[in-house]
Amino acid sequence: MAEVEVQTVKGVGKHKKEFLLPLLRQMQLIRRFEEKSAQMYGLRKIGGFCHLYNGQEAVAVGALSALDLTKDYVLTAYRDHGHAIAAGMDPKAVMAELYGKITGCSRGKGGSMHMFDAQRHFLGGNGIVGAQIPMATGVAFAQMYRQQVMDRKDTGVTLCFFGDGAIHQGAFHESLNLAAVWNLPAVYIVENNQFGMGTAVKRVSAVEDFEVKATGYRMPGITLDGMNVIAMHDGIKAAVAQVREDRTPVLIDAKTYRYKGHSMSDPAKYRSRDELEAYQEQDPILILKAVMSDAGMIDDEEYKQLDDEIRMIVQEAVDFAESSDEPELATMYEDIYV
Amino acid sequence: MAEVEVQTVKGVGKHKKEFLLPLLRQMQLIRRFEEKSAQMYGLRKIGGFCHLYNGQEAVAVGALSALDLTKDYVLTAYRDHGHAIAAGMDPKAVMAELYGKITGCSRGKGGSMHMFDAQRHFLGGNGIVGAQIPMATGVAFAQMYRQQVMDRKDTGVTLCFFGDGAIHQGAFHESLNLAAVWNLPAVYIVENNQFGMGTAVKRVSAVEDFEVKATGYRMPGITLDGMNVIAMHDGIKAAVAQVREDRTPVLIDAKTYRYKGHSMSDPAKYRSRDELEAYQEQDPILILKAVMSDAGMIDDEEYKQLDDEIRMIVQEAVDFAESSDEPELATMYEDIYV
Amino acid sequence: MAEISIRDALNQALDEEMARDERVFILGEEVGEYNGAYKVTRGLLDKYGVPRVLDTPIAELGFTGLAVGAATVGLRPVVEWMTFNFSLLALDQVINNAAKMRHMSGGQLSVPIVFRGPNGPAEYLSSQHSQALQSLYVHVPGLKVAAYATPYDAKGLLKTAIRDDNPVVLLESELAYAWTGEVPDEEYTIPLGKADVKREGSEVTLITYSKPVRMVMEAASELEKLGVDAEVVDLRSLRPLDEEAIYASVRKTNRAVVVDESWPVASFGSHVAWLISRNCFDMLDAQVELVSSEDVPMPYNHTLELAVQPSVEKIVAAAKRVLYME
Amino acid sequence: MAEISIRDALNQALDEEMARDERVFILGEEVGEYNGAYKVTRGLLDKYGVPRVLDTPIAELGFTGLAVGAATVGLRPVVEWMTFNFSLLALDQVINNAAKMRHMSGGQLSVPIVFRGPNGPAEYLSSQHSQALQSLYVHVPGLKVAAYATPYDAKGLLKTAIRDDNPVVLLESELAYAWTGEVPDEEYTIPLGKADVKREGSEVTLITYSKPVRMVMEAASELEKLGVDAEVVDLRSLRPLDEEAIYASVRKTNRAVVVDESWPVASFGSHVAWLISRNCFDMLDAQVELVSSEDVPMPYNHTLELAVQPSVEKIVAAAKRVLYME
Ligand SMILES: Cc1ncc(C[n+]2csc(CCOP(=O)(O)OP(=O)(O)O)c2C)c(N)n1
Ligand SMILES: Cc1ncc(C[n+]2csc(CCOP(=O)(O)OP(=O)(O)O)c2C)c(N)n1
Ligand SMILES: [Mg+2]
Ligand SMILES: [Mg+2]
Repeated sequence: MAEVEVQTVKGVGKHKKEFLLPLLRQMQLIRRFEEKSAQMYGLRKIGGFCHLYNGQEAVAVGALSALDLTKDYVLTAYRDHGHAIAAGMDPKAVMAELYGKITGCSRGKGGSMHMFDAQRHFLGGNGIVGAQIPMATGVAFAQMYRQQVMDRKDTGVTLCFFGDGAIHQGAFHESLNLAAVWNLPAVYIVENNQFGMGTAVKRVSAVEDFEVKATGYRMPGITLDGMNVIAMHDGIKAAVAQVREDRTPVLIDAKTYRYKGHSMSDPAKYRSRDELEAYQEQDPILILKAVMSDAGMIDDEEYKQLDDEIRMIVQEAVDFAESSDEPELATMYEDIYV
Repeated sequence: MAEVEVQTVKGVGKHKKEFLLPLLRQMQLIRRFEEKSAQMYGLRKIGGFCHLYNGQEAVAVGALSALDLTKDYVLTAYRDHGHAIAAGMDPKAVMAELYGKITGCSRGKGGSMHMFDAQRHFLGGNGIVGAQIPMATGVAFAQMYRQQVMDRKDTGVTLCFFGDGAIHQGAFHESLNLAAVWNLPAVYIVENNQFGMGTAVKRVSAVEDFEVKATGYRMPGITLDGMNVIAMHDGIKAAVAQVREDRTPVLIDAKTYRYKGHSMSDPAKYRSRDELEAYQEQDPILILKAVMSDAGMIDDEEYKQLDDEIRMIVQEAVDFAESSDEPELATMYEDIYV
Repeated sequence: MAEISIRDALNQALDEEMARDERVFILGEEVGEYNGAYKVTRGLLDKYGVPRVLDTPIAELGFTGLAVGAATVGLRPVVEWMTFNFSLLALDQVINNAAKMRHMSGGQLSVPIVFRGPNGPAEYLSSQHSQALQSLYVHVPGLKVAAYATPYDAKGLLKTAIRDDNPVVLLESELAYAWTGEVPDEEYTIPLGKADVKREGSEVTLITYSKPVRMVMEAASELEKLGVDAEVVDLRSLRPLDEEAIYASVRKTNRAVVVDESWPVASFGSHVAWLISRNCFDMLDAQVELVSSEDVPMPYNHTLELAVQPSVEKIVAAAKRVLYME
Repeated sequence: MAEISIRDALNQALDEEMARDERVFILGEEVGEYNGAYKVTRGLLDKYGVPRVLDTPIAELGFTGLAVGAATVGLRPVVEWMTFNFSLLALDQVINNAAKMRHMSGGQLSVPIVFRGPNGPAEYLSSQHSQALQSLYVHVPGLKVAAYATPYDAKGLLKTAIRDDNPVVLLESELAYAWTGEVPDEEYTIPLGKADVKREGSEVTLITYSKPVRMVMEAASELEKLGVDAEVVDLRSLRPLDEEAIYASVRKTNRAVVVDESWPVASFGSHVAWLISRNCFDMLDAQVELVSSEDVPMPYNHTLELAVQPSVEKIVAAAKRVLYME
């Protein structure tokens, strides 16, 4: 079988502290936010399916830091807290949504799986595996259309995240062909965290490295180290630049790992402690902290300070959610038709 | 883009007259049957969508001659008269079905798009583009299952035909992955006649040669000359032997051409006369006749005699259909539940 | 007023709306170079070019979802499904995305999109190609659904649907595309949610929509010959539904027959029949009858295929039942 | 008799039928190594191994269609959809292939297959994950549809469905899997098409099926406190439908309330309400009421999500309306 090369980066690469610190901050914010989500779920403040992002932070943060969200767009699946925060959404609005409060970004209608921020070009948060792929292709289509028909200087691209489980959906196949045929500026990113619920990739997939699928759609395929935020950023940055320029799509396989169960109700017995620990040793936050520290960009004190700030932000999000109002009953008839 | 090698055969290859004459006969029968179908459609004896097979005869005849239909199965789409006849169905039952008579193979319920012969392992005749692909995968699954669970010496394979238009359906993608993961004895054959209705392959497909898609499913991909019945037979024979042995699937791109419009109502203005004529010069029947004649296996007189016989068979089919009864009204409630 | 076909009325509506708003575009199988499987989009590719008219691969889920995505960021797609039979492949994108995006985003997104194409039985097509699938769509909050049986209604409703900021499903009929009727020269639209009384009458209300309208009008003429004065209500809009128009008619006639070419069970037709039964309970002089297709898949044989569907005879018979005429 | 949960009753049914017939196999997402998302298939992979229990990729259209194909050549698949919400992706294979293969082949093929999984609202899941989609299935001739609210019914109906030579859709409920009840030790089956009177009464008929059965029983108790003697009919089988059982009850009570957690429009519930309205016209002392979900997508917020669904209060109120008690 095709052997793929996983693009990664050693050290801090060409980056400066001013650039890397915000990445560290965002990953740390997502991590702490998710820890708090788990805690609040345990206290039954949050209900339903709640899919945490711990371990995968480098993917969303690395990728979204390569975008310009005044013109680019992002869509993802139900494991969306991390992307929402990486897109710059206020943790308050995200936490309030988890609480189902009227101050939540989706007015308490969406919950964990359906974070949205239209202004920040963050279009969800889709609960049907693979269903965001055609939609994202349509957003990229609109970017092509605007450029061609409305004569705007729209050079935006659309990032579409989905899991290794989603790749076997017909929606993936139909979308990639459409994107290739119509030259759409779409960046398809498989967050290959090795499992779809309890199912390891190799048990349900003819191939384990998804970049090989790109050939079937006359597209470049790239494999990135999804545990390394710098590798993710650099890889997506290059891909986005190419797509912005050429207006043709690309498929990216980001190798990553999720630390928690699939959702809050999954004890994740289908994998070994050893496997989990091996990945935790290459934790995206630890890696970035280590290389920054090696490069003299951060020390333990600064990191602690940053973490303290972040804990405060997360606590404020909880306080906000706690003190927010429940939606009125009449809102059940709202937000259906324009 | 990937350059593919189209496997073909010059001359009669290693074959004898006893083998080739029946192939010629079947192709000729299909051709004459379709000519008659068109004529009867013109006389309004047949209605609805009626998709003729003229030009593609080598694909069905070459492929099915490589099977053992006591254990193998065949499924195809709505352009199914040719496959039905190549599977050994009585032209009478096929013509009566076109007439909607109770003596039709599907009791007048199915019509042109839904020929079935369960005993001959010919499972239709599907009108939804691509919908036979998962079903055929399931038939191949049953063959694997019988072998593994029911301890039968079932070494059957399943042939699934579909058009170049069907390949962009999610059903194709989902099925091929399943067949690869579960090691199913399925032979997927794209009848690549260059058009899906009025749409040329390249207008809607990222790639023009479909064997390149096989890699994404860890499957062999083979391209065959679908205008040459010997090449089709030899290619499918080899593929089937391999699948019978290895119990793993294969994808075949058979390059062919349809002479008529998509269905009876299509004037086919989307292609040039020149293009059509160029293909008609490599007509599958003419090619086989020519190489057989070069090899001294047939002369004009024998061919004429064969054609006369076939015309008679086709006329008998029409007579049968004409003289058959309409289904009784009460049959509308039949054939729904067992 | 010009006398034109439904096909041309739809074509005019598309043309006018595309000219009016550059965000409107059309996509579907064969809508471009082939001018549409049923020629509804004739000439539009020539006039507007790619990407305003797009031939798609045969990938209903993909191109429907693509259109939903494009709509969420401001375009106004018109999706042509070659027939509704194939739309089942796209249903997830319609029900789970188009109908719910606004809701799940707490009102942030809207999905201004039209899904249209021929629905319901055609001729000699057997069971996969001859299905009236509106009940599946009308069931779903978040969608609007409308249907037409005259060129006037077709043009006015399609224009309105394109301008609507919600997903609208429009039911057409292959066999009705050639039907002709008068259409004004000046621009007009028809609001969604307004039924149209196609024939006034006082003794029995016949309620229908889409292609059966014509058959119901014929049945009304037959009933007239029997001395019965029937009112024909063409719903035009299934969701939102003009309940008031239905009840106003039933208040007058005290008897109702619903005609719907769907299968009967859990159909839009049986729903309307229940609405009347419930909301006009004290006014009804007879049970509400439903004339639907038989509860069977469509056979290919033409005699059977006609026997399976509603007919003038069946409608007249149902009217007679509610009039206690037999 | 043992007291077991619906989950375990289903598990027993699967186990017994797999032991009885080697053609029976189970496929779906997480049904194997994970023992089922809702643990209905617990232990079966260990006991029967691959390929009798198969974890599928997330490819509903593909694996559903695969099962349909396998059924046409003699296997007897049990397809688990992780939830019915995802089955929309597979609908084409169910409606166009499973329901029609026998018909299109003039009776040559049969499709002995079961489609099952949780349907209807669960908790805190928002609108894509909390839909009661039975109306889409029950609409379609060629399918059978059944539902259960007790372990006894669950086991008996699932066993029957597996032995049936037609495609059968079985509606389960995530929130009801843990409900317990008595199940005989000896083997039994329950025929499809037979309703069950879960509570006898004489003054009003409450008709329902699936998870709402329990709520309707509570409503009947509430009504008893108000001096009203309600009969509860659990349909169990939606297609075929035991119309006679419904009419027999309504003949007795002259009043009916249908309770269905579907959306109201073109729903199975409104269909049953119309059937009663039509076929019991002369017997009804009041309009037939329908208690359905509100006609809105399901919100995440729990208070709203409960308010959207049928409730004991709403059922009691509807019963009072048909009894003219307010
Ligand atoms: C169409 C569909 N089928 C099944 C599910 C249930 N489900 C939710 S998440 C999931 C696994 C998805 O795995 P993957 O795509 O790898 O994403 P990850 O959870 O690993 O981020 C499944 C099967 C669903 N939501 N949608
Ligand atoms: C799902 C679906 N979409 C659309 C159609 C309408 N349709 C029938 S045949 C066809 C073209 C198919 O082309 P191809 O697969 O190349 O087969 P060919 O007709 O060339 O044999 C289309 C679009 C259909 N039957 N099913
Ligand atoms: Mg995953
Ligand atoms: Mg073709």
